[in-house]
Amino acid sequence: MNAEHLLKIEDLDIRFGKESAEMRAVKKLNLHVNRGETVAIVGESGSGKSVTALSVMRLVEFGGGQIAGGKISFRKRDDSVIDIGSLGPEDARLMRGDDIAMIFQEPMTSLNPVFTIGDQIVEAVMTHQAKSRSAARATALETLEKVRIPDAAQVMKRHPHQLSGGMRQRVMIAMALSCRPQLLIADEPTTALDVTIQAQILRLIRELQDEEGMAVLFITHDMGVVAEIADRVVVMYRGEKVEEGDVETIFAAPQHPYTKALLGAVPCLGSMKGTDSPEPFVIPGQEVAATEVVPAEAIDYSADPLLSVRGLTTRFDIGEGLFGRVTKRVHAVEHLDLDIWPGETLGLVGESGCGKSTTGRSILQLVDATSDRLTFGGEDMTRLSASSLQKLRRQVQFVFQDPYASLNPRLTVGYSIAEPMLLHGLETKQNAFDKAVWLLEEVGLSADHANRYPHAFSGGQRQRIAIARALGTDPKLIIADEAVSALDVSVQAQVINLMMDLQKRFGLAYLFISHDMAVVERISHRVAVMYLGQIVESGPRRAVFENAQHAYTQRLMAAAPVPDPAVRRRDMRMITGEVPSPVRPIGQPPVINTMDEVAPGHLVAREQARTVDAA
Amino acid sequence: MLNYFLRRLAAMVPVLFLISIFVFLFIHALPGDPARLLAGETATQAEVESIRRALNLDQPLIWQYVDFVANLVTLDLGNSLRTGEPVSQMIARAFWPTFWLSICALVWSVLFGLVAGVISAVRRGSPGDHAGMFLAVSGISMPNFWLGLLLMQYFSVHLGWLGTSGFDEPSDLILPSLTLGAGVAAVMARFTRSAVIDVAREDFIRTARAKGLRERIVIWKHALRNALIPVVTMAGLQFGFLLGGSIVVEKVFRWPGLGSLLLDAINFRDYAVVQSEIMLFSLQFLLINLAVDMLYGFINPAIRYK
Amino acid sequence: MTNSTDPAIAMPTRIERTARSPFAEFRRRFATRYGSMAAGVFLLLLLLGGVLAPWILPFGPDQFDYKNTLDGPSMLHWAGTDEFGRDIFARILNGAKLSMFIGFVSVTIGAVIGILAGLLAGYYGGWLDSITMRISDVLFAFPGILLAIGIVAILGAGLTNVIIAVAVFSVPAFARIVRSGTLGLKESTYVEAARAAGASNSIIMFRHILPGVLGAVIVYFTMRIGTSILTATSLSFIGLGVEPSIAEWGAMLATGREYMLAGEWHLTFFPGLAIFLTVLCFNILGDGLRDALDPKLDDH
Amino acid sequence: TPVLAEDLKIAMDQIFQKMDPHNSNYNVDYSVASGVLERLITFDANMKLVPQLATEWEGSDDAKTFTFKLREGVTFHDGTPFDAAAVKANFDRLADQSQNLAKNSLFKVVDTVETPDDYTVVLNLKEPFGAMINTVAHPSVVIHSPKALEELDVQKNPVGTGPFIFKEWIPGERVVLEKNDDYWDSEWPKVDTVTFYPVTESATRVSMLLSDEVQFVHVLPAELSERVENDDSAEVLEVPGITVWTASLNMLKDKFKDQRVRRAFNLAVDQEAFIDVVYSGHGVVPDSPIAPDTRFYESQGAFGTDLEEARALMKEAGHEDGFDVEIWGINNSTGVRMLQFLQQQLSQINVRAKIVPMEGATRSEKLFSSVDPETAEFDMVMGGWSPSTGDADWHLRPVYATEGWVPKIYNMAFYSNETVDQAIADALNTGDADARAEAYATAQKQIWEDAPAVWLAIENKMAGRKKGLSGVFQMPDGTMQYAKAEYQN
Ligand SMILES: Nc1ncnc2c1ncn2[C@@H]1O[C@H](COP(=O)(O)OP(=O)(O)OP(=O)(O)O)[C@@H](O)[C@H]1O
Ligand SMILES: Nc1ncnc2c1ncn2[C@@H]1O[C@H](COP(=O)(O)OP(=O)(O)OP(=O)(O)O)[C@@H](O)[C@H]1O
Ligand SMILES: [Mg+2]
Ligand SMILES: [Mg+2]
Repeated sequence: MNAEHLLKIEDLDIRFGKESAEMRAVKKLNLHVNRGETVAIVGESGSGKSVTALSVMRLVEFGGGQIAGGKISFRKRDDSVIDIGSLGPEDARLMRGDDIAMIFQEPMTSLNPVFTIGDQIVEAVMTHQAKSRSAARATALETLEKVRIPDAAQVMKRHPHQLSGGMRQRVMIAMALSCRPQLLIADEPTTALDVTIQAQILRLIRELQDEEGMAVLFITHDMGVVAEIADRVVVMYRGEKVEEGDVETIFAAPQHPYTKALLGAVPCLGSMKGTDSPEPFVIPGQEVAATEVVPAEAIDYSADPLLSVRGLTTRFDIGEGLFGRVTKRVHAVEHLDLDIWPGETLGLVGESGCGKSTTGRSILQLVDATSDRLTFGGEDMTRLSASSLQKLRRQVQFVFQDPYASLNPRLTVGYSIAEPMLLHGLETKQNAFDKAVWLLEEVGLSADHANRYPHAFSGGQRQRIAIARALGTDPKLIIADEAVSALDVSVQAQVINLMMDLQKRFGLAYLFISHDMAVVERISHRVAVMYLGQIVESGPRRAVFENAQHAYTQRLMAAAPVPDPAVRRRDMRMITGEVPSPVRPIGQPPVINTMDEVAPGHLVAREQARTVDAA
Repeated sequence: MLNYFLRRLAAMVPVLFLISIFVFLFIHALPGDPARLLAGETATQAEVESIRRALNLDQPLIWQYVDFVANLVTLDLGNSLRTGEPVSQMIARAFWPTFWLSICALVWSVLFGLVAGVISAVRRGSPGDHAGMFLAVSGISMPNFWLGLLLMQYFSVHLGWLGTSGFDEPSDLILPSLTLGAGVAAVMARFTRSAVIDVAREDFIRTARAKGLRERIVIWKHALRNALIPVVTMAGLQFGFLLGGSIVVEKVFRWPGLGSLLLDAINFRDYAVVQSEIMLFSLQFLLINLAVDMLYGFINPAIRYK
Repeated sequence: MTNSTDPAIAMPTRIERTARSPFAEFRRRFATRYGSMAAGVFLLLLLLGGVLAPWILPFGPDQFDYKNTLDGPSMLHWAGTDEFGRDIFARILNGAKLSMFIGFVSVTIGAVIGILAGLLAGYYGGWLDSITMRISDVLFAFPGILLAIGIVAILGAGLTNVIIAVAVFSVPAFARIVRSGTLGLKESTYVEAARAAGASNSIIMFRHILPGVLGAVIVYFTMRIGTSILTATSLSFIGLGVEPSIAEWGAMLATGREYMLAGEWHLTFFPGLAIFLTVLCFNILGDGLRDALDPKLDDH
Repeated sequence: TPVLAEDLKIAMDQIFQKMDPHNSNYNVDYSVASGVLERLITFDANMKLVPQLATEWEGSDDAKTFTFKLREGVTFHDGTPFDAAAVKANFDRLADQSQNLAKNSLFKVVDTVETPDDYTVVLNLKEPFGAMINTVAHPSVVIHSPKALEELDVQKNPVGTGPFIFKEWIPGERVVLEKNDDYWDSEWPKVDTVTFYPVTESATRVSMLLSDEVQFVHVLPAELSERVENDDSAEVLEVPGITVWTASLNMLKDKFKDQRVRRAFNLAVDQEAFIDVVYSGHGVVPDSPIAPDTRFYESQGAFGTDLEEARALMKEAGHEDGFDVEIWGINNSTGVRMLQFLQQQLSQINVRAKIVPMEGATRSEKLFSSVDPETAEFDMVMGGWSPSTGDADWHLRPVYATEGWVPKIYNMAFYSNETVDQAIADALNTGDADARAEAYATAQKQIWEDAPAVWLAIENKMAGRKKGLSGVFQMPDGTMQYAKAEYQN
């Protein structure tokens, strides 16, 4: 092994399943990471990126996989080289967390639901560093603050289910970073983060690299992030490495057709400048098919909206003490107004933890929420009987931010997809199963996958399963919560095109929750920007993107990564200071924004004094 | 939560009241005449009648019920029909032996069951796992008296290490609690095993490993804590049972506890004692189950009570 | 609104490969658990042996022989004879039907009712929960022996009545177990997802929550079978013997107990062994079912 | 050999109910009390009358007046002197119906109690009662200290004249007695304390004996006797009992109105086998309605077993194909064994028996409380009777006289025969032993002839005892004595 090599993977083979039904997830993979270097692995969803990472951690065997061949070498701090593949369980354990730490792809299910956030991080710190409990607490708190968790001290006392997706992801990041490893494996670490925080995290990682010479193996599908952070790029496709090179070379002169396709599909913020309506992605090789779509109908904004929300408010109590006396409240959604017309896509963007998912869940009445008005297709949803509400849910489907947790682990994905159709009696059993398979294929999976269980899929595959499920019942509105965040851009393009195609043909409406500004720009008719539970800016996409008025919107635009290694913004300022939090003591509700109409349909919240905000 | 707790406490009063009616009716519907039983099979009818008068059993049922409730409310509980002793005194005397016995049985069996269950879960399919199953099944299919007598024959009669029976010193607890706990341990072990297997493959266990935690901690802290709900449920159930006193074990080991007291009281249709004991059991159950329910919320914070 | 009977997102062609229903999946997965299948076969054979016993054994279960009472095991009497000189092996085999019936049927009745009650209580919470759980508290608090006396006194000392008693007593335990699992699972995201997809409460309870708690139920179920076969034993221990002449394992154990100290171990040993093997097989079978319900275990 | 303590510990088979035998029907209570509270007359090991607090006694010829000469120089444990007044207080108490005492029935015939001098007591009866001496010897007819009767609750605090002083009673756990240093018979007692434990589980009782936690086990089930015998340090005591086990045949039912059927039943049942199965061979085949050790017993010759004749009799009676019967029994293990045995034996004469073991309380209600002779459901009932007075009267009258029909006493066959009733009455009308013997002989003969029950067995009374201990033994009536307990070292 070369002296600079920190990690070297040679001819790695990874398999799943019994001999009879074996699945080769990774084939003959070669890879190395140097000290202090950042290597990005990009690749098709399901191509074996996560599995590779897990085998470096020696965790793949706990998930039913096995390292079937090849060698993984790692240089320890004392310069000795170990063969990870042949470590005994105890040595493997000592290596984990200390030498190599990992941020898992699915933050929602990766935190232990019964322990507080604080305990889980403190535990990680104390395992490898000889620190007292209180010192470890301090470290944990510090790291949490670094990843910009609002009200970190208080969040330490909370349990995972009380955090938003992005917050959990940041907790995972904090946990990995607090170990101060030599090699950090980050598996899609920013899928649930809005771009401002994402930038912050990337910055933080870079700082640690500079300070401690930490190397990073960065798995992502976001070419903007790759361009921003990577030194070298490895491209994986169907379990194999198909290309490797400097980040500049890869971006400038991709060789493999897949790499080319990948870069061709990268959405780019600002590419829609000057257009009013959304457009599908141009997929290399499928240009004809993609452009030959039904021309989009103009949305009739004079008609009644499909979904109309006024004054939606959702708050969570936070209990403390032995009997959980409520002392504070999360104002997750405060007086939110929304309209969605048939056939329209409303992009909902906003800071992580600002209440986007909660908005979706409140609309579907999955959480206790209050509202002045909540109508769907003219019907008052709050007044519906349980059974009518249930029928109505056929027309509103929800793609959860966390696809893994939202799939019943005991049902095959084929059945999970067929289930909503069966529930509403839309299809006969056989037809529903057939249609499930068809939908799977539509989202880029294969019929074989229908009889597998959720745990046997990659993150991106699960996301597509969740989308397929939502499409099954012929809904009128789909609330897609970060539904494509874990997909590599080529698959993402394919899935989004499918969604847009369906929209055009059948007048589907989407509430598209996402942090990926480029994607939002591409597909939205209108955009709403959320901050601390309230809408701060909303209006036609073009107006908001090209003429952002609110300070937060502007920050978002600026922070979006650019998929071009040439324009790295290494100098971007770290945001410091108090992180605004939606948690407030009881009896101190936040001030409700006043909206000004700056242009037709373009509403902007009057800026509040910062002091009010922080109160 | 506090609210929920207080509401549950308050709800116990009507529940106990209903139980009192139910118990009263049930007991009086049972065939059997306390006067006759006290007199004995070879007594003459005249003897029986005189006993009946002495015990006020010739009064209308409704008055007997009113008496019973009045006694409950004043916590006086009345006197035993059989011995004339105050029931509260009899129960107070029998309570502690049973209490200690149940605590001992519960503690060893739950600890043992947990450990055995976790180990079998971790080594699923290994010879150790099979041995665990073997033991557990033996534990459950061995009647208490059988195990009890076996232990007594070996440790008391053959080796002479322990007293056979009775409760005079702490060491007397050993054999009965072993006997009593065997079935509980078996169920706990199987239960824990199943629950741990359920969580062992969760993502957050992988996270725990990724932190480099010792396997011990991964399993005993992260997995077990998540698996604890069914286990605590079971332990609560068993504890409730045990506190009622096991008639079989108490009989074999001549244990001066609630189980023996109940058996005698039932055999003699000693209404006052039976009723009071059942009220006590009900109260214990209500309290234990409340405690278990509250524990759920602590074990898994996602469980909410409104 | 468009006509919703006409599926909008239509499938172009029929697909060749298709998805399987959960039940078909479960069957497929169970079929690979050979140990459990073997245990199941053993139980069936035992049952069959019980049915055929009168034809294949030289002794009947009620054949008295006062010349050969309390004989130890021999070539002629494989498991020895009891105090009436009856062949214990014949009694065990003849009693198989009955004992397995008591064990299985009573627990099944209890389990079914308990599962229903526990699901409803855990899922809906509120007053339904309070009422169900308080009823189960009462049932629990009520000493089994009292109920047994009541049932036996009112309905007679029949077998069915024992079954009823055992069933009634297993209800609360099942209810609590199911309820506790339900409380946790109903907060899970996939249940929320099912609700969002428009699943009715009953679908959520039975398809999404129940399989998740079934593991614990199966474990308790298989253990409880042992307890319930022993019911007759404990009943006669406290002086509530039921249908004494019938060959039933629990009752055999109970009578054998009188002779245990006197060294006539075979009277209790063999019925005990039969119970042990049966419970063991049920447990192995149960483990197979449990594992088949847990797809994550597939790859081992 | 283990060193035996000077403490005596005894395991009894039932829990104790009352410390006052006047108000108890249970043998355990009598047994425990026997060392504390003494009677005027008591029984020796063979149920023969021997003096205790009375030195002499005699009955008038008309069996209406009974005179007792009392022992002098005796004091109660509380210092009260024992004299005629004390005896009178006790006898009056027993005879007083308003006290609702369980054993009031024994003294119902008493009219007045006279005390001509300090050491003489005279009982005047309302009507002749030839069995009065044995009644006074009944284990329940003890003499409490009159002071205690007035001041204490004797149910819990017995004060008597016996060799042991009552110390404490923890119900369900134990009764402790202490040596009485001032006992009137200065040779006794020879142990310092006596502790009684109620141990209902027989295997536990035996284990306690084997591990030397107790030195005497009262009521040793026959199955376990072998275990005790095989132990070097313990021995089995066995005496013939006076409890006669029967299956009464409900003579109000048509099928049992025919004497041939009742005889056939007796002939069909193999009593030897019954004793083997139920009592592991420790018993005697009855050859009279009462047991050999009961006073005035007269052998009638056992029925023997003769299936051929039994079948012939059934055929004669028109029941060649048998009939259905319902047999009620007791649901303890012995009872259940009896039932099963009977069921099988009767099947040999084509009688199909449904056996119904009953829980004690249920049985007592169905059989002794609410039963109406005309509508009684049972065809046969298992039961055992032991005359604690040791006199034929207290066996024949409750079980075979018309006045004994359940629910009144214990005649579960609803047997009613003038000759028998008359003979029993005659025997009571005289105090002359010979005359009584003659009357009872007539009664026994007639009853045996009529066969209102299937006589099954007289079980031997067994007990386990540590070797080296003497003076503790069980009595044929099921009680035990320990006043002369002594260790031989
Ligand atoms: N437990 C398992 N059993 C069987 N197959 C599995 C299992 N886990 C993963 N796979 C398969 O292995 C392949 C690689 O999965 P992996 O998670 O590494 O993909 P990925 O590259 O991380 O994709 P994504 O970008 O979507 O996260 C996928 O096709 C997946 O279906
Ligand atoms: N069950 C809960 N109990 C308490 N607080 C909660 C709960 N669920 C969500 N929250 C809080 O509500 C706020 C909004 O959460 P939400 O999940 O809606 O954020 P989000 O906008 O979807 O964020 P992200 O982009 O990170 O997913 C967060 O501060 C979160 O901590
Ligand atoms: Mg992945
Ligand atoms: Mg979210």
